Amino acid sequence: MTPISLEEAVAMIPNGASIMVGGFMGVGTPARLLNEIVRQGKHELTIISNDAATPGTGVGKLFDAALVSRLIATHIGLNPSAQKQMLAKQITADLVPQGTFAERIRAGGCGLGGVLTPTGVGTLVAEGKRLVEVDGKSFLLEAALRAQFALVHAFLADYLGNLSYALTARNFNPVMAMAADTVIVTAEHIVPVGVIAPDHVMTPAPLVDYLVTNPSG
Amino acid sequence: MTPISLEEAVAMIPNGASIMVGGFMGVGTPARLLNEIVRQGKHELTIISNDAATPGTGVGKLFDAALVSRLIATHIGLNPSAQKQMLAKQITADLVPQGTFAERIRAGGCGLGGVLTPTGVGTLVAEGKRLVEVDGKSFLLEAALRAQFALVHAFLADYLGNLSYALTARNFNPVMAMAADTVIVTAEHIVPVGVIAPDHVMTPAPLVDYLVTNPSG
Amino acid sequence: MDAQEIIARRVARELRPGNLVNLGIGIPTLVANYVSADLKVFFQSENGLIGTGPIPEQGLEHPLLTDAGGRPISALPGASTFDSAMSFGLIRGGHVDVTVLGGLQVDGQGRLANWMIPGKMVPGMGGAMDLVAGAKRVIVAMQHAAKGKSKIVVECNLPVTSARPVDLVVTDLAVIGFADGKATLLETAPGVSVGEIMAVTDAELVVRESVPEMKI
Amino acid sequence: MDAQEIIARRVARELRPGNLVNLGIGIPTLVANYVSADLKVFFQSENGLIGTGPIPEQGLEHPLLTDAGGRPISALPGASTFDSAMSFGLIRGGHVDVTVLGGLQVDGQGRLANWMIPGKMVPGMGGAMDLVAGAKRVIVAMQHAAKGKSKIVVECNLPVTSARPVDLVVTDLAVIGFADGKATLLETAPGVSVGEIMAVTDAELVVRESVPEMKI
Repeated sequence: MTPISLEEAVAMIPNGASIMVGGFMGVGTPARLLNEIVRQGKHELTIISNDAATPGTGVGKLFDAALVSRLIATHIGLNPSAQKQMLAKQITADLVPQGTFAERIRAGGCGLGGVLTPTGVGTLVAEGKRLVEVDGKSFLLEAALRAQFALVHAFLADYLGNLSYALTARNFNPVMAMAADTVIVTAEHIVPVGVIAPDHVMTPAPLVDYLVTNPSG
Repeated sequence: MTPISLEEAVAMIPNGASIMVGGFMGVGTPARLLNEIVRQGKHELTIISNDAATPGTGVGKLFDAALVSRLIATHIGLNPSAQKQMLAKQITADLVPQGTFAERIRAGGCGLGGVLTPTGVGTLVAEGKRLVEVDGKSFLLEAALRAQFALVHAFLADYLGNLSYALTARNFNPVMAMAADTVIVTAEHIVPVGVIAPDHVMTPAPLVDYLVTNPSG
Repeated sequence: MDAQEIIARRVARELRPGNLVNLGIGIPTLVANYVSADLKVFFQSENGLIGTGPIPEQGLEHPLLTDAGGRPISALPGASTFDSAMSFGLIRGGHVDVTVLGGLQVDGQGRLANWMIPGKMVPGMGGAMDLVAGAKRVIVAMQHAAKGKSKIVVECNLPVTSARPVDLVVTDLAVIGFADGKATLLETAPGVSVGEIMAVTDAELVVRESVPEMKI
Repeated sequence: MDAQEIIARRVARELRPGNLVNLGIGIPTLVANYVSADLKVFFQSENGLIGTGPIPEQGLEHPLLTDAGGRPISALPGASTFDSAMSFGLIRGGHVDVTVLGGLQVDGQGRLANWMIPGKMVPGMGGAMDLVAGAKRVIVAMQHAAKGKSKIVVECNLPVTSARPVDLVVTDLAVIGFADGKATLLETAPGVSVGEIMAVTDAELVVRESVPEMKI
């Protein structure tokens, strides 16, 4: 893990990058990184995120600034601006069942070839996908999902990069921290090694590439 | 979750049952339940366990007493008695790569149709199994794994059945607690609700059917 | 008693001690108001919590403790948190005993449509498809008709949420089951006649000789 | 310096700062003895730990903190524990930078056999197949020959551990790479000639004009 400033962290991200963003309706989302992406005007992004939050919050700000060209998400109903951009075909949106979304990212991070899920069989979601029969039951083969970057928000990060999350802010952060080439983390608190007990580490340090230093003073 | 005595817990298990047993070389294994299975002489068991431990310890005692007719495991090299029974065809053994073993159990517990893994492609393990091509890469389709019973050992269990595990005693216990029709738990310590903080619960209470009461006094 | 309260009270009676229950947004959320704490039902919020409690007192909200809509909730003693892969492992793996979901349409075989209106409302399915595919029991809680049109239809013309039929539909007028693959009238709402129900039900409805009245 | 020490010291030089490393049993375990703490290498034990430390002082062992063989170990500051699905997610997902494994045979294309001798030793593969399939770099640490027979063979007659070739073989005599799909002699052990190595190597070995001596 390398400590990095907010500006340098975002400067690493090229236009057109694919980015996983942790959070669920803005809860547990790396808000400072998203703000900085807007400030630096990174554009034509592929965003992989549970939802589009709401205008003005979290990942929603990327839609306010029209920086997204492709979205993979489970639900964007609470962001009318993202919906509008989708219906106007300014962004391509793949809407994915939430459990499938979580599992596809986990598969990407765990080296699995895809996911065999009963979810979506017999629905629009199955269109164009392979059905695999196992013991007489049908499952959809859903592709593993990875990205160039994962932007992860932790509650605690220690000096080595071990992470823990709090309450419902955990959500997609741990699976995303395994499924990207470069993992950039913000944390509410950066703490000495040992503050997070070994049994309470939720993302082990070797998964973290960069930890954004907290504003000091 | 229902509290239960050791005797009654094991009495529920019929001869011929399939049983997942948590633990890794005897560490984090439900030793009291295994001892009681031997005492009650439950036999012709299908055991799903990472290893066969060593003679005289953990799941090894089931082999000492010749109670196992089928074994699904990853490694039995440290139990010569289990090896001998396998070579003499007294037990049928399916030897499974350890990551595949963990993932098959997880799939069984999470409602997935199987596992697509690169592990074992081009080896003896692939024999008789379906190969699935995804983006030009080959993956083995490994079946999801479930059992009638899971015997799980926790470090802490609270009065509702929430569990946490300590150090390397966690191993297969959390995935097994999701993959059996009936989940029976022993714990080193049974503690009031709240002692395990919400973020530190590793197996949520609704997954636990029976908690074996600790010896008192 | 208004329509929503009738539905929520009736659905609440389906929950059993110790059940793990996931409530969708809308009418399903109201069900929690009619479940006694003695029942020790566990409510799951699919964003990563078992043991959701009521909305916290003002000033006690925590920004990192919310429901799936991002609204502040509380956690009861014995609550547990987890990531999204685990949350949907619980759902897809059949560990959720009951899910209660809203509906746009349910057809004569029990198939539910509740996630999109083509060309109009395309919000994404969120967790709905996994819940219908994976929960042990699926209960739909919805108004029987909307703008005079039956929501219990012969065949869904909206995209279905799952090929799996739901187990029970509870409306302001009736309780309908699908045990043998056919819509069957199980109960009538207080003061509602079988004839009134038939009049606003498009799907073919099996009606047994005597249909009991809902207890709420 | 004995054969095992030569191998372990040479393998240790392959590890980079911050690497996540998984060591198999036997010679690979010895590698940790030659890795400076300054390198901040993380060692994983596949039974569920990152940050394994040395064997604890007598009386400080904890029965719930062991290596994959069930022997007591310690945990360094900053260690983390996890379940087996996560442990092998790390391995299969390419998060382990280097795995060092023992070998029975490695063939001319770099394929490793290290998990069974049909009819004789059938212990099960444990984590070996996942490690070879998933780690970013696979290094085999083994004696060059056993009972006078080369372990670097033309083709494995023992069942292979993975179709994926290993990256490097370090023996008491040589370092052999497989970068272009062919066994290539990269280094000779101190005082060992290329001719001596060729004499106990069954596989065809690409030998460049000048082969440097191992630094250990």
